[in-house]
Amino acid sequence: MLKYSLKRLLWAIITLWVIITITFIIMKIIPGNPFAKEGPMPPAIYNNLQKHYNLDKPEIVQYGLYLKSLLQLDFGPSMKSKTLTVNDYIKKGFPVSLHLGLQALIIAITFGLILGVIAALYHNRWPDYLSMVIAILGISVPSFILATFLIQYFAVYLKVLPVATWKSWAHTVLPSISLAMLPTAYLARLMRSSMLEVMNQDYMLTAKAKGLGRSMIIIKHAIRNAILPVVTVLGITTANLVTGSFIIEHIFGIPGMGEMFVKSIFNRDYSVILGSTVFYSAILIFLIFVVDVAYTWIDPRIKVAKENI
Amino acid sequence: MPIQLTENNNRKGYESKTPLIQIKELKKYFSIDRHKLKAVDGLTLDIFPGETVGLVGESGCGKSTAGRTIIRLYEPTEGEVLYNGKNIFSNKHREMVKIRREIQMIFQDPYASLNPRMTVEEIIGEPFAIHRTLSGKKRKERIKELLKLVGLNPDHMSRFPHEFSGGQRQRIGIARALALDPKFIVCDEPISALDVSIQAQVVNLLKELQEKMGLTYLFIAHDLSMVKYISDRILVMYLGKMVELTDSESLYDEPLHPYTQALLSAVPIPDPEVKRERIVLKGDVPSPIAPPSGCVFRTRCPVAMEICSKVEPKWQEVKPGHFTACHLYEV
Amino acid sequence: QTDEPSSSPPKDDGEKTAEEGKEPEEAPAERKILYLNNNEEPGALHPGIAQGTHDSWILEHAFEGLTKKTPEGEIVDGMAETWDVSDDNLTWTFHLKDGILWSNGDPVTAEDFEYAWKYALNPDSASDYAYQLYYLEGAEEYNSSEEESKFEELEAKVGVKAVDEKTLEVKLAQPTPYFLDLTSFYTYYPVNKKVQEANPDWSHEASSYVSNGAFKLTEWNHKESMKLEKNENYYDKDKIKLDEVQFVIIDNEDTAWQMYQADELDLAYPLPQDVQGQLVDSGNPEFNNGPDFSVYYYNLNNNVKPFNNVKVRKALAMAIERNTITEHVAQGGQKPAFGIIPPGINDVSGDFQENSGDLFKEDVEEAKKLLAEGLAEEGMKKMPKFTILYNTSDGHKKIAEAVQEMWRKNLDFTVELENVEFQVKLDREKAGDYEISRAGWSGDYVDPMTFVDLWVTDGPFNDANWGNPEYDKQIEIAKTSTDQKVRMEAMHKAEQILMEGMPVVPIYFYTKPFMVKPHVKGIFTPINRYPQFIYADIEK
Amino acid sequence: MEKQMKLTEDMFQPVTDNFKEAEKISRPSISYWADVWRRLKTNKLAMFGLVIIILFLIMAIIGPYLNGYSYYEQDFTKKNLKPNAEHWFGTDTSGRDLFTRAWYGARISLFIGFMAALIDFVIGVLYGGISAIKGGRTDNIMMRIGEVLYAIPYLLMVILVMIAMNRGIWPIIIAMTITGWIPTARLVRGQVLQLKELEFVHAANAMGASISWILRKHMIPNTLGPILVNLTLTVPTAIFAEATLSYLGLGVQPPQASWGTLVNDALGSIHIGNLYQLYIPAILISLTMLAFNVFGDGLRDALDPRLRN
Amino acid sequence: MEKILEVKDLHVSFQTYAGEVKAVRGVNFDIKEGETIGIVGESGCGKSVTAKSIMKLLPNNSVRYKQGSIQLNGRNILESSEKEMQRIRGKQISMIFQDPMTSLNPTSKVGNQIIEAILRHNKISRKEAFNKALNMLELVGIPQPSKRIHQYPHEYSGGMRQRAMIAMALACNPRLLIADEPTTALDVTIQAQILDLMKDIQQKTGTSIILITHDLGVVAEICERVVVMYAGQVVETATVKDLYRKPQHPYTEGLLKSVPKLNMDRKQPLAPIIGTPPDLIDPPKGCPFFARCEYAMSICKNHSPELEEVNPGHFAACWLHHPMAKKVAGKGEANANTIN
Ligand SMILES: Nc1ncnc2c1ncn2[C@@H]1O[C@H](COP(=O)(O)OP(=O)(O)OP(=O)(O)O)[C@@H](O)[C@H]1O
Ligand SMILES: Nc1ncnc2c1ncn2[C@@H]1O[C@H](COP(=O)(O)OP(=O)(O)OP(=O)(O)O)[C@@H](O)[C@H]1O
Ligand SMILES: [Mg+2]
Ligand SMILES: [Mg+2]
Repeated sequence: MLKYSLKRLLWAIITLWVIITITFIIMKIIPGNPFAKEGPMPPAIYNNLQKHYNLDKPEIVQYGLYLKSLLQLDFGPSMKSKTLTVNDYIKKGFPVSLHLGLQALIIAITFGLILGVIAALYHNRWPDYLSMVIAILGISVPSFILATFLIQYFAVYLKVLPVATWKSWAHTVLPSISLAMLPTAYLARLMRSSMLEVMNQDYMLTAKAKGLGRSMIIIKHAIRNAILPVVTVLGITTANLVTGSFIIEHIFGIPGMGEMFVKSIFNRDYSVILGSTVFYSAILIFLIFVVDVAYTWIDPRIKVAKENI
Repeated sequence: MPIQLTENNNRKGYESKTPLIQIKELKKYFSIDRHKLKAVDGLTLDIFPGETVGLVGESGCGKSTAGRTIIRLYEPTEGEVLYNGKNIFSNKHREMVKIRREIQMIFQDPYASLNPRMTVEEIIGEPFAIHRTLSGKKRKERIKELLKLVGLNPDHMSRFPHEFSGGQRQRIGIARALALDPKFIVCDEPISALDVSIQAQVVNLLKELQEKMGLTYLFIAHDLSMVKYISDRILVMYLGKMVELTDSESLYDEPLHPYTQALLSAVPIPDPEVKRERIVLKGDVPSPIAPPSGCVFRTRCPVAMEICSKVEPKWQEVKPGHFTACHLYEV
Repeated sequence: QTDEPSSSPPKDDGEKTAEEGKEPEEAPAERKILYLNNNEEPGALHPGIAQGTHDSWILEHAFEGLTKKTPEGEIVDGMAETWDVSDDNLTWTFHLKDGILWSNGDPVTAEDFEYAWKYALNPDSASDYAYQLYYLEGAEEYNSSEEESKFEELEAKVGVKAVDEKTLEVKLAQPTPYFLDLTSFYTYYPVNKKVQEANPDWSHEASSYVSNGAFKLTEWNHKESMKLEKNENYYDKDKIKLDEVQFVIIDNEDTAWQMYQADELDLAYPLPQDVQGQLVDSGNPEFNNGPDFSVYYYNLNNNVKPFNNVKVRKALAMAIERNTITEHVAQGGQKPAFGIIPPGINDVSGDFQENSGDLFKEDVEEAKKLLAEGLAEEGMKKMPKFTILYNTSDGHKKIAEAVQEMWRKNLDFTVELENVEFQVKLDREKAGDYEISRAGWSGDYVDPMTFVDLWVTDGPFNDANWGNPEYDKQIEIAKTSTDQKVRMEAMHKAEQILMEGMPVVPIYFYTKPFMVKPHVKGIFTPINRYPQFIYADIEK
Repeated sequence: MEKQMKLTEDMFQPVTDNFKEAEKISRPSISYWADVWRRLKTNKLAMFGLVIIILFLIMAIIGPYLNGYSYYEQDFTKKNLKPNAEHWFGTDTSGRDLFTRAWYGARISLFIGFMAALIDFVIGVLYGGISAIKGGRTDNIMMRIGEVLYAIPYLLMVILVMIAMNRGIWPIIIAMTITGWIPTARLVRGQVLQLKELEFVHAANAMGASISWILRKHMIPNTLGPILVNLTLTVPTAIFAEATLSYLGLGVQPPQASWGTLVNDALGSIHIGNLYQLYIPAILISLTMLAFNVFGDGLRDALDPRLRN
Repeated sequence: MEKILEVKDLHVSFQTYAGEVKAVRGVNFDIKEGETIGIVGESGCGKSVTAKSIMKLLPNNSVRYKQGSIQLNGRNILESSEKEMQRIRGKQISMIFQDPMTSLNPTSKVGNQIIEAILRHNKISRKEAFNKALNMLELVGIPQPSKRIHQYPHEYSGGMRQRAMIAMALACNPRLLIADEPTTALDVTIQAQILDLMKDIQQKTGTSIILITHDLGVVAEICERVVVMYAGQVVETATVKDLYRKPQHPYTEGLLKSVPKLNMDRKQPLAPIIGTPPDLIDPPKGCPFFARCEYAMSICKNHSPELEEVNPGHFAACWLHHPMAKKVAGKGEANANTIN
């Protein structure tokens, strides 16, 4: 296990490096400049800014400097904010996004699984259709609409919840729901199909033959076997959720990290682009690793070492 | 340990003929979690034209692996297989495709080996399509012929495998194997999945075809009564190793190896009044990842001796044309 | 203490909403709190390196320059009690007030000003707005120096000097009639030298923040919220009624508007476009709409055929129905622009813009004729394919769509639209890689010069790549003369020349529509600033 | 009843022609696809989905011409009209006819949806299939590449594509598929890894079939079930991705309309009460989602051999 | 001895697209306490359906119990509710499924799967259940049970898995054990072990066993009575000895003949039964074996024979046993003689 983890770590570093390099190249190819500004920009000002952020150096040097500071876990300064460094962005934003993401994840897993299981149990009967309609609604309303509607109804009209910002638990309710909707629906669909698969397995019949009740069979035998694809998907989903969603954070004024991913790109804030990419990739790679380990835990037949993807 | 060879394990009376297939020291290891699983560990055998060699052994002892490696579905770990004197493993892809016309395989599970989403016509026509030999009307004619040959109604060409019974499916598989006029067919448990009456149908068919077309079979099974019936010679394997080889009569009349003896005694006889003394083997087949030291069978052998755990028995010709690897027969 | 997680505010906020948003009454001494929204996390709350509205709105309330503006827009004494100007209008001497203190109790000295201005000009500071100080002697040389070895020498030559604690002497490179206006701009604010030297990052957190204005920053949860509290050290503190100003940082007009509706905010600005449209005609007493010192226009790239042809340019300008755009698309009560200088600047007599009048007319028939002629002159049969470049935003998109449709209807050609990110648009404009681009300009100081300056030949913001020697001459006159009459006349002329050449197509003059709760009094809107709350009060 | 039957001697005469009936297969012969179609037909919900999809496709073609308005003509005197006899879906904030725009939008959205799905399908199947069949090192590296691609900021790549290709529908489709094929490829790979060990694939190998032959003739038909379901999810997902890109300003260029831009443009209507502007495209999107999902579910069931008899 | 289970005229059908699959069409048999009976027949003849009907484990949405009854201790199982069935399953009747690979839950430890069954039917603590499970594993001859009990199914070999299945089935001392092809997936040496084990356990616990198989050898080894099924019907029942000595139905005879004897001449072809069983969607009106029968008579085509006692305790459903058939045969062709 240890050896395996080390091997994975090595791969992770290589993968990260490739990701950084490609991102760096793309970033430099696309037009746009972090310092462009509406209004007069005398050359002196522009030069000073370039120099200040090392952008006057050849690109290969910039790349080297960046890698070097990365090795010291320093993501560098933001080119848009003179106050916060990229590390500050992450330090400040990640706990918030993590909180929101986990809350959404809990909602998504709970409801997704319940809906999926119910749908499979009542395959092609009304609970199946009902769960499908709920899931479809989840998928078919884009989160920016859903969020706006939720605010309008619960905060502006009913005034039972605050509109936006991130202050108390009440503030987290609407964004969590908006964020959870899509993964809930997705997990529900996924769970349904894998449950249908599992329900046809021979060992379900064995369990029934033992005289177990329906709910016992489902809890003890079906779910664990059906959850594997869900877990696979959860790796990427979790990575996406805990690193924040731009749209949700934008609408709810949440000081998370999602904004940084999108805005930095629009602003051509190079160090933030790279920083968020590295951070996201690291989390993604880590979670994929966790998923692989979880596989062995869920299904003892799967050997960690075989699953080296 | 190199296996002691006596004339390449040949059957008496065959010495003068040229073998169609010569298997030499064939080994196939799988690596699992950095362990070596020795699925086939040293197989040496000549197969002569027109002969049927039976390959028996418990489940998991490496029969299928042997069969598949011989036709190069797997790349071997070691050893060679000569087909008409040429090592097939050194062939390039192009030459291999040519050889694949002459060597065919019939698979264990008649349903699994037929693509459920192809019609019978497509399935039997697939070899022609891959090798671009026949096409259009001619192909259709040939498919019809083949269907008739294996006793199926040519009108059923446009049907799907799931519309056939088990025996019929196995016949489709046989028809496919025969499509390119092969010389050698590996039959990997072609009857195990079938029930008795259909087994008999298929075996009859195979024998009939052999007579008509001079086919050579490697017949893999674990049902000894059927193997005995169809084979000229029988090779018994245990845990990847050769255990005993002789012609089928002598194997049944005087099995030498304790494993063979147990195997034979375990075959249930469909006659309640014949009560045979059964040798029930203790324990399970050891894991091929960590085979026992010395003789691999010793952990279950009713007559194991001290030496068995230390020294691997030699492969030797105990009687003319009757080979075995057991310390009981070592001089 | 600002690093503390936001555990205390949530409570009262939660209750606030529960109480239908009435301002918290449980505050012991009836603290007067104003709830506001700043669109974005300030990039820097340091006067020297601040870079935009989101920073300046806070700075304007936390700092005070040598001068300040009254609600009526007059420039009055700020930190400086009095000032003298030399005859050649080049040397200004400011005398600071007595008893002016930093929020940490330090006295504000002339040195703090000198230090602050030189800090901004230091190339190492990489200040975006350092050019605002280029009016000083030697400032541009210092700021544009590339050799670090020369910094000290150049710095010494910059025309600002603390003669003593209370006296600041400023030498200008050339006479600048609107210099006094500039001294109220944030780049000219002082910085506490002691604090800065002890902790260069003092402006990063509220805990170390020191300012000299009416309010002090007491809480800054980055990207989340900010709190300003009344600065008890402020010399004019009696005029300050508010105890506290709480900012949330929300970059979404829709959400901000919803918060306003849910009584979580006292002031909503900017408003969603559709909402503006409804409010403009609604007579809602909470609705305010002040003038804005900005113009919305389209750049025509004069280097690209057929926009090099003045007739084509004019035709394009004349075929736009500005009323439709302001009434139905922008919907903020904006004023159609037939010139480039927005209303709100005093001429010698009256308003500059009013005196200019409409410098051209909308006339579809004429436009058609001009277009045909222009194209013929350029040897073209019809309008070639071209694109309007605009930065991604719904508002710009809708206007571009309307313009596209008007040109299609009136001039019978189809223009394409292309939106890109702001940074890209700016880059492409600079590189001349566009045909038509949307642009806007907000005056830095209240003088027509801040607008007409833009189109001098090869000027740094002349993205239209237009040039006219006569125009340049008028600008030169206006820049060097100290006689307001001469200056204004020159600038009127310049504007006429500009509209004659039509390198840019003005669309409208911005307004500043915002909503304020009725219990908030005393908000005022200087023409080139966000709504100011320095003298605001809450009356319930 | 046999007891009462009158038995005669000649009834006990031996017969010999009885064997003729031996090989008779009395089950009606029905081909795989006919069977799939038959099962699909009995699934009312799936048929409902199919009908909607077809209906929308037809409307996308003819809808924009039905009431004589164009999708771009603005008439500010008629802005924000509720649905009426003149304007069946009302007008938007610029006085454009929403019925025409909605179906014009359907054209773009559905095109994007179908094309994105198709491209995902082709690349995903090829990539995943080859990766799985080749196995070993090739597989490892191919999957890593996918991982890297997935981790590179999506928006950055979108922007890169838009720059490389100018704006238009194709860049959007490519932007959508640039990472969209990765999940499909992973799915196909998983399936093929399983199938690869099936006997009929070995059989084809034993006959000397090439990789492309095996992929074409054996893998694809047998993974079609999950792939098709995945595809039916991809279509609506792509429609949404376009909506989100529109939200970020990277969607189709005005005055063209897609459902995404329509929703986006109407977002402000939530404050001023012309909600129909939002509802109409939202309902169209939801219906499409629903249609594809129920159809996908039906197809899944119809293709699942275990559910067939 | 007391009959513990009596299946009377059982008809089971499945609703499918092609129509109704009449999988079981009037099956009668019974089993006494401590008895082992075998059900044999070709693939698809309805053996598993019969067995699953006894447990009521057939898929609810397509199965139809058309007719007949299954009496367990005098109670008709077919009329029991699902709740009652849950109490019967595992406790009164246990079942071992064909494929040990897929019949154990791969993600649950073997021990837990057995304990679960015990806890379901006994009011005992988990600790006691654990010990019981340990005992059971030991009983079925799993070496080192205290270690094995914590392992997952995939860590067991095929034979051990099947034994674990047996342990699970026997854990609650059921009065009846249904073993549906328990050794088909195993090779002969393991099969021999399992069969020995089953015999052994029956001796110890007195459980009745229904053994379903198509391997006549297996039946011969351990059964006392045999039920031969063909196309959803019972065509013959007898004691093992009688059946193998004197099969009274051409189908049984065919089955026996198609097995090669170890001492058989290799030149001589095997004697399979020609053709395949009829499709149960549209079963023939007459004797279902008619189309494959060597001795077919005209009556067989349209009239189905009844199961009748041919010899004491030996029942067969074949027109050949009708007095008239013997008469006809006696007159001329002698083909009917062969059967006796
Ligand atoms: N592709 C593979 N990878 C790893 N191990 C394998 C592979 N194929 C077979 N083995 C292992 O090799 C050994 C021999 O397997 P093989 O299939 O040849 O047995 P067999 O004699 O054909 O058994 P059966 O009678 O059950 O078909 C077994 O332990 C099996 O688990
Ligand atoms: N769920 C089902 N739906 C429809 N038909 C079914 C179902 N289960 C079984 N059948 C049909 O019922 C008939 C009897 O099946 P059964 O499983 O009892 O056969 P079996 O005698 O156990 O055969 P095998 O030896 O292959 O296990 C077959 O024709 C089968 O196709
Ligand atoms: Mg095998
Ligand atoms: Mg069965």
